[in-house]
This record gives sequence, C-alpha cells and structure tokens, in this order.
Amino acid sequence: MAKLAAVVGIGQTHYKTRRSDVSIAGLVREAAVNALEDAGLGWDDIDAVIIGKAPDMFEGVVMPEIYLTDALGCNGKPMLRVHTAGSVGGSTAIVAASHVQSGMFKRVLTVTFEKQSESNAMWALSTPQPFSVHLNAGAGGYFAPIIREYMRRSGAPYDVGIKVAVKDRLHGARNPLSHLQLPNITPQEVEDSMMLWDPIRFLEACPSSDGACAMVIAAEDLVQQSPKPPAWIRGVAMRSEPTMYAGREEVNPQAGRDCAADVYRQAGITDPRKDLDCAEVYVPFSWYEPMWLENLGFAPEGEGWKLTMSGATSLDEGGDIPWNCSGGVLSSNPIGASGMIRFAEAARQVRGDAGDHQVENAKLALGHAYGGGAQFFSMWVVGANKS
Amino acid sequence: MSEDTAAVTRIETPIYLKYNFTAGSAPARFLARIREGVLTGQRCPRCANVYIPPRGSCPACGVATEEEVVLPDKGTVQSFTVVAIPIPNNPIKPPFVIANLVLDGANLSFIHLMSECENSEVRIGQRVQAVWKPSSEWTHAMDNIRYFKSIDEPDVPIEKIGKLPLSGWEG
Amino acid sequence: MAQPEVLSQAFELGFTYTRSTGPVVGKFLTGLRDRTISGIKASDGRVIVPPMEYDPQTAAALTEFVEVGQQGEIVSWCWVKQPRAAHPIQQPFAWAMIRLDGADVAMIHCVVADAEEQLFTGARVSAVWADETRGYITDIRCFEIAGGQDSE
Amino acid sequence: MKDIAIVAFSQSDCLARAGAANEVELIMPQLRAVFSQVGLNNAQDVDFVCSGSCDYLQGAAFAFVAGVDALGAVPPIKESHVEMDAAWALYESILKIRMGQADSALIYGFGKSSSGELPIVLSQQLDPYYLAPLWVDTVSLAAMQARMLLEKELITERAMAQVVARARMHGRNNPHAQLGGEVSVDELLAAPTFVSPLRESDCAPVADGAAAMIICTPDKAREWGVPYALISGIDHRIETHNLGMRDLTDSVSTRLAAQTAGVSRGPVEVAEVYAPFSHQEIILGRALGLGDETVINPSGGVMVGNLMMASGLSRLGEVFRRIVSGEVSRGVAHATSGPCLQHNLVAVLESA
Repeated sequence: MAKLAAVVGIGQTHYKTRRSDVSIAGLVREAAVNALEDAGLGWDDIDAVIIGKAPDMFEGVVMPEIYLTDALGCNGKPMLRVHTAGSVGGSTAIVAASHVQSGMFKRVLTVTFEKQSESNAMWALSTPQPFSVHLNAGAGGYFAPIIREYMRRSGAPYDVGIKVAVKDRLHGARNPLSHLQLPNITPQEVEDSMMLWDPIRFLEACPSSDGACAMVIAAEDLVQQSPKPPAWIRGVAMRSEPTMYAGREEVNPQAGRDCAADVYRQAGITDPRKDLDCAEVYVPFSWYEPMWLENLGFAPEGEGWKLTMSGATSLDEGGDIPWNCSGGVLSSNPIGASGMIRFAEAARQVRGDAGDHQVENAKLALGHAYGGGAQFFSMWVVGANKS
Repeated sequence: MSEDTAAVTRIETPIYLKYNFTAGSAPARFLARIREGVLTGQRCPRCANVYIPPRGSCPACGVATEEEVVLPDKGTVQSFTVVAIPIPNNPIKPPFVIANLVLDGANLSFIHLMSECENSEVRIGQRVQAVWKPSSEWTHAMDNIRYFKSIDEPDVPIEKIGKLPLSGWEG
Repeated sequence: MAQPEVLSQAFELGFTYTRSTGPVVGKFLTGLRDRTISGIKASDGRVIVPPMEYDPQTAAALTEFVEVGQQGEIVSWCWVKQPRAAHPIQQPFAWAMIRLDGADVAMIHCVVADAEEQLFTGARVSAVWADETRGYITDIRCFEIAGGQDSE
Repeated sequence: MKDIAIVAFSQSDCLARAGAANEVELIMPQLRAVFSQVGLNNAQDVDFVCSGSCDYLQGAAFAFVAGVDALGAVPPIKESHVEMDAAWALYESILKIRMGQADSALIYGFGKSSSGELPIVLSQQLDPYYLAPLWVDTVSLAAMQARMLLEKELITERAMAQVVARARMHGRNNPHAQLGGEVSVDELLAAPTFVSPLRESDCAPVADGAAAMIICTPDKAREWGVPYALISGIDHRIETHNLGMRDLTDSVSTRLAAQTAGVSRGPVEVAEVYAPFSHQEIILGRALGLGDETVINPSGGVMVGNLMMASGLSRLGEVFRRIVSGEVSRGVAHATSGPCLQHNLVAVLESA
C-alpha cells in the first residue's frame, strides 16, 4: 500500500508575460526557495528533486535538469525530469509523490517551470516537418472544433464561455501571483474581444506566462517538522489515450472520466460536487469548464454549462463548488508549470492558506491537469485530514 | 568596444539545428501515392477501421496497419473552426476555415483547409470534395490538395459521420 | 507489399531565443563587454569563472564577485582536427579547460594555435577579444598561447 | 520494500540509419517482442507504462506522443514519460510498483539520432549562457576528460584501445551490434586521432532504435509463469554541471549510487555499463568497484551500438538476459546522462 505523504511546502513565482529579471535557473530557484521556506526546511533536508516542463524547445535547453542541477541543490542527489505535454505539471507532482509514497524517500522537492517569453517557439508545438500538412493553427485551432461540437451537443447558450472567462479573471484578481489582473472585467468586454478561433475569443483563451511552481512533499513521520498545516495526498491518478483513433470521444474523453473515477475511488469520493469543497481544473479555454464539469462528474452529460451559469463554480457568487479560485489557467499559464499550479492551489485551499481566494473551511480539493490533444490526464485529491 | 554602458540583462542565442527527416514506412507509402493524386488509407487488421493519412499503426489497437485502401477525394465535415489570427510561417490569410474532415470510407478525420464557401455557412455534416493543385505541382505532400470545397449533396446525419462506405453518402 | 521508397528531406529546426541573464550572469557578461573577466567566490572561498549563480556544494546563492586575470593555464584540452559547422572556429583548433589567474575553477573555451604541437597541459594562454564586444561569452573570441606573440 | 522482477526485454538492431521508420514503427516490434515473451497482448495487460525519449534527437516536439500510438491505449492506460534515457522510466515505474499502484509495468525508450548531428545537438544540454552558445560538442568534452586521465597516468591509450578491442570482440556475439569483429589493439592505436586524444574508435557509434522491458512483482512473475531476474537495488545521482568543479577522473555520483544500490554486497559476475567513450568504461569500472572477477560489457556495450534514450535500459536488459539464461547469478547495470558522466544510475540484478 502507498505510504501516507503530504504537501508541507508550496512556492510559486509571480506569473508574468516576461520575467526579464532572472535567468532560467533564477526562475526555478525562486519557486524552490519559496517552497523550502514555506516548509521551514533547507536544501539538506531534501532527498531528491523531480522537475517537469513542457517541450525543451520552449527554452532551447535540451534536458534542462542537466544545467539546473546546481540551482536546485541537487549535486549528489537523485534528479528526475518528467515530460507529459500539458499535463506535465500534474504528472510531475504525482511522480514526486510516488518517491515518498513508495517508502523510498522521506522528503522531495518538485519544481515545474516555463520561461516561454525567451523564445519565439510558441509554435514549436507543431514545428513544420517535411511531408506534413503545414496547417499550423496553434492549440486553439485544435480545440475550437471540439468546443463547437460540445456546443452543438449540449445546446449550451453562446455566452457560457464568456461567463467562465469573467469568473476566472475575477478569481485571479484575488490572487496577487496571477498574471492577469482584471478586477473590472465585464461580460461585454469578453464578448467584444477579438474572435481568434471561432468560437474562442481572445479573452476566452489563456495568456502565455513565465513562471515556476514548487512543492515539498514529505512522508507522514516528517510532516510535523514543518510549521504549517499539511495537505494530505488522498489519491493520485494518471490516464493516457492516443491523440486520434476511430470513434474517439473528443468532447468527453474517456481518459479523463477514467482518471477521475480512479482518483475519487482512492479518496472515497462518491459525489464530487458534494464531497469536494473546491477544484483547480486545467481550463485553458473558457468552454473547457462546462466540458470538464461533465467529464469529471460534477454535472450530468450535457448539463455542465447549467452549473456554470448558475454561479455554482464562482467564489464571488458564493457557489457551492468553486472552480479555479486562484484564477486558473485563464489567468496564468506558464505551460510546464500550469498543471502543478492546479495541484498546489488545491493544496493551498485545504491548508487554509489561499489568502483572498480561500474557500471557507475547505477540507478536500481536486487538482487536475490535461495535455496533448486532451489525451493525457493527471489528477490528485488532497485533504486537510489523513482520511 | 560597445558604447553601451547599461548593464547586460539579455542576450540573443539563436539555435538552428539541421536535421534530415525521413518519413516512416507507412507514411512513405501514402506519400508515394498522393504524389500521383491517389489517396490511400490503411486498414487496421484488428478493428477494421481505415486511417488516412496512415501513421503506421492503429492507435486504438497498437498494431501495424498494412492493407491499403484507395479512397475517394470526397468527405464530410466532422467539425471546424474559423481562424481569425495570422499564423506565423503560414501564408494563408485570415479569416479562413480549417475543418476536421473525414473521407468516405475512412474512419478518422484529418485537418485541412476549406474554401470556395461562405465561412458562415460551413457546418458539421457538410459534404466536401478536394480541390487539387495542377498535377505538375504534385509532390509527396497532402498539400497537393489545395483545399476542400463544399459540394451540392445533402448533409450527413451526425451519427453517420466517419462511418460512410467508399461509395459515399447515399451513393 | 512493395517496399516504399525512402523519402528524406533536410530541414532546419530554428528558433531565436532572447535570454534574460539575471544579475550574476548579467554582471559577468557586462564585464566581458568592458573587456574584463570576473569570477565569483564559492562558499568554500574558491573563485569560479564564469561565475555560477548557486554553489554546487551548499546550494547557496553566490554574490561576491572577483575580477580575475585574462591569462591562465590549460588544465586539459583536446584538438579538433575537423571543426564542425557549428563550431566558432573553422580551422583546426583546441577546446580547453583554462584556469585563469586568480581563479580556482577552470572555464571552457577555445584556443587557436597553428598546430596541435603548440598545446600542452600547463601552457599559458591569454584571452583574445572580439573586435566588437557586446556582452556575450563569445566576446572572448578565443584564447591563444601566451608569450611570443602580441596577446593584447 | 517490494522486490522488482524483470520478466522480458527486447532491443532493436543498432542501425546507423533506421531509414523509413517513424517512432511508432521503431517501437512496435520491440513491444511485440516483450509482450510475446510474457504471453501478453498489449499495454492493456500491464498496470503502468513509462517511456524515455528526447525531442531534440529527431528535432520534433512531443516525439513521445506518437509513441502512444504503438501501445493499444484504448481503453485509456496509466502512462507517463521522462525526457531522459528509459532507464529513468524504469526507475519511475519501480516507484509506481513499490507504492502499490501497479503490479507490472512496460518500459520503453527510443530515438532516431541519425536525423541530426548528435554531438552538436547535445551541446545544447550545456549551460545556456556560457557553454551552449560556444557549441562545445560532447565528443570534445569527453576528449578533455580522457586527457586528464592519461596525463595523470590513471589510464593509458593502450588500455583505452583494449576496451574497444574487447567490446568489438564481444560484439561478435551480439546480434544487434552495429560494430563487431576482431581488431587488434595495435591496429586501433595505429589509427590517427579524431578529437585528440580520442580516436574515432574510442567513441560509441550513434544508432537509431528502441528497446522495451517488462517488470513486475515476483508474485506476478510467478502468476505469468515466466523466468525472471530480481532488481535487488537501484539508485541514481546527479553531479554539478560545472565540469571545472568535478573530478573528471572519477565518477562520484556512480560511486554514491553503487553504494546505495548495494553493488559490493556480493560478487559481480557481469557488469553492463553505459560508457559512450572508451576511457569512461575504465572510470566507471573503478567507481563501481569492479575487479578482475567481473566481465564488463559482455554484449559489447554501447561501443558496438548506442541507442540514445534506450541504451541505459538495454544495459539492464543485457544483464537480465544473462541471469535468466543461467549464465550468471548476479550482475550490475549502469546508465548515464549528461556531459562526461554527469548523471548516473546503478542497478544490481540477481537471480530469483
């Protein structure tokens, strides 16, 4: 059986368009130092470091753990680099947790980052290779048709995405680390923003950010050594399926449903909307909130948008199941770190340490990440209590 | 020596690497035929689904696809988006339609351009046909099809998209 | 089933990167632009050139800069008979680990010499500056064997 | 701590150029081979899958995503990926088994290095401010390491050539080897240097290909009714990136990992070490504490074919094969990453 483990320290950087004041090492270091300070620990207390980020081409540093060894105090320690596309922040947290849950390590540091502003490699996601169709329309070009199909199936009104875009930016305005600070955003403003990939408008899409996120994960017997309340890891799950295959359900991917079922089973969750106090879910395009509400079992199929429109996912509207209180990916998106920010923000909630975006008395929270063509999923459930 | 006296805070480090790309065996067979204007999919020996362009395996079953199936250049819109932003290194001017299209006899869509249609009239289930470049310009590339255009055939019901026979819709 | 023809095509994977340096790397590069070379003191007092941001032994952030000499000694080297297209020098040259005067840790750079025979471990070399220095590691165009010739 | 059993391994031939084979086509034959060794159908029959690859080898982002198409991942599977040699994918898989979330795992690694100029591609692993902009290639870094050893009289050029000659000799019995055959030390030494003091023969030939392995709990291995070898210890350590601050004549991280993995707790009959340069095999032999009783690289090692991103996993595979065949009962496998042996993994394998 898995050994009990908990998050005892969390560190993040400010998320910004461009962190021009630090090197790549300086950026990851900042998050790592913040996590160690939060955990009341020093470099010598760490047994291993697990880092994650999206493709190396974003920074043009091949296998960057090689160069980042010294910034992360790793000389003489084990170091592992995870890469599972957009879900990598989540998978990295899960791999880090497995170091402790396996009983092989007592305390690990995990860091994810992206310093995307350094490159023009945004489009490295689909570099033009010979013999391929050069139809590089970016991530939005891939996901827009899937969103359109969701709208058709569910009959959702056109403004559901607008509602989410406003809600997450209002949440983000409560979070001083958030990249976008838009406390006065209005639905009209979102609706009037440029249509990028119909039906995705500019303000319905995530920004591109620099930033890093780190956590310290400790074994049960060492949790007390850190001063702040722990976030106990109550379940971890990952699922993958191919990008494309005949008959693939792209709107409501089976990999997501299976992954959620697995993590809920471990955490003893039977009704996610009721049992969880809040969720940090990877929503890079606003319409993915209603889609994931269904995929993750918070609403019946075809009715996720009703939950969104009712205000159930809004902190400002006093919703019963707030989603993305930190502002989510729609407010900050350092790609390689985005998944881990979801996991860390879920942990902040159950530690009662989420500042102005704290959900009152949160005891159980979901962290979620996805990547590739919505084909790689990683999730964890963290709690204020061990069980 | 530079006259600049401000501290150095950023440097330009371009990274250009040369590679030689070799197409995989399954894609190479597909590309060799499209050079002659023929669209060939590959059928999974296990689930019988037909994939185009083929990538060497049935992703669902994880087995090699070998049997080749010549497909018509007619198909159906599975979904689409109207792209309003210019794409770097892409000569196509916005707004343009890119669609997930599935050819008759195939079971998986691919992304391609749509044109010769009103962007506002593009719809799921719409029937389309390839508009090819002049044969003198054909190479080993899907780009031999310049785009797909709308054709005058009744729309395909949602549940039939991706499941049509080679003979097409009501064909 | 017929064997397919092998379809190959050259392509270039290229991106520009604008790297922000942060204070430590930036200070070193600023020094290069001004034709000085600086190192940084490690936790154990050793001087590291180019300066590392963080100490490999203690993980401490390093801050104490020390200017070092522009001449030094070869600690190890290799001779590249056939330079690769990406290399900074396109005639036979050496890569070397060079311990600059006042430094304790060797840095890696290239050494230009007429022949392999001119190089040996322990040889004294001096920095040759680029005509225009802009704040890059390549502001040091190369090193060359010290003495004999004018080494600026 | 749960014991880990290796039950299957396969690797492709080491090809200088795999030609018309994409990622999926490189991987699939190896997956078929390991599945058939155990009697499994596809990735649905194991609890976890983890792979290792590097986008920059073939110059395409998300190379590993295509790999998923070889698995039969419908319904969805538990799967992960490291941008490292697959030996580290094995390490991640072991954690999964030890934490109780899996009883079995499929691991694979693949790479098509022939697409690019590997030593230059790898130069971009180096410090992005001080070293990568100089384009210092990895062969040159290794050459400076070799010179240090030679000048400190820790090795001789003859000893390096002996490593190569022995590897080629062993390679004759390795059906996947790219190089193999009888070559005398004097012949090797007669050749001119390439990047002095290294000769071309001191450098591993670059190969395209893939390798795959299946591991599980011993209970599961017995249930499957297949022979297995046990991983009795495994550890990996990284060192500072600053080559000037490392003792390049030693491999401190290998020493550390060997100690934790328990290499010295019994006789080492064979050792498969990932030494891309001849002198590094000598460094590693010493760091692992190997003596005359150990046969080093009976497969020929990477000197007869270096499957980037899979060679580390293959080292474990080679020891596994020798244990289940009854040839030996205890051996050591090693994997490396980074310039001049910066990051090292050591595993001890024993007969069940």
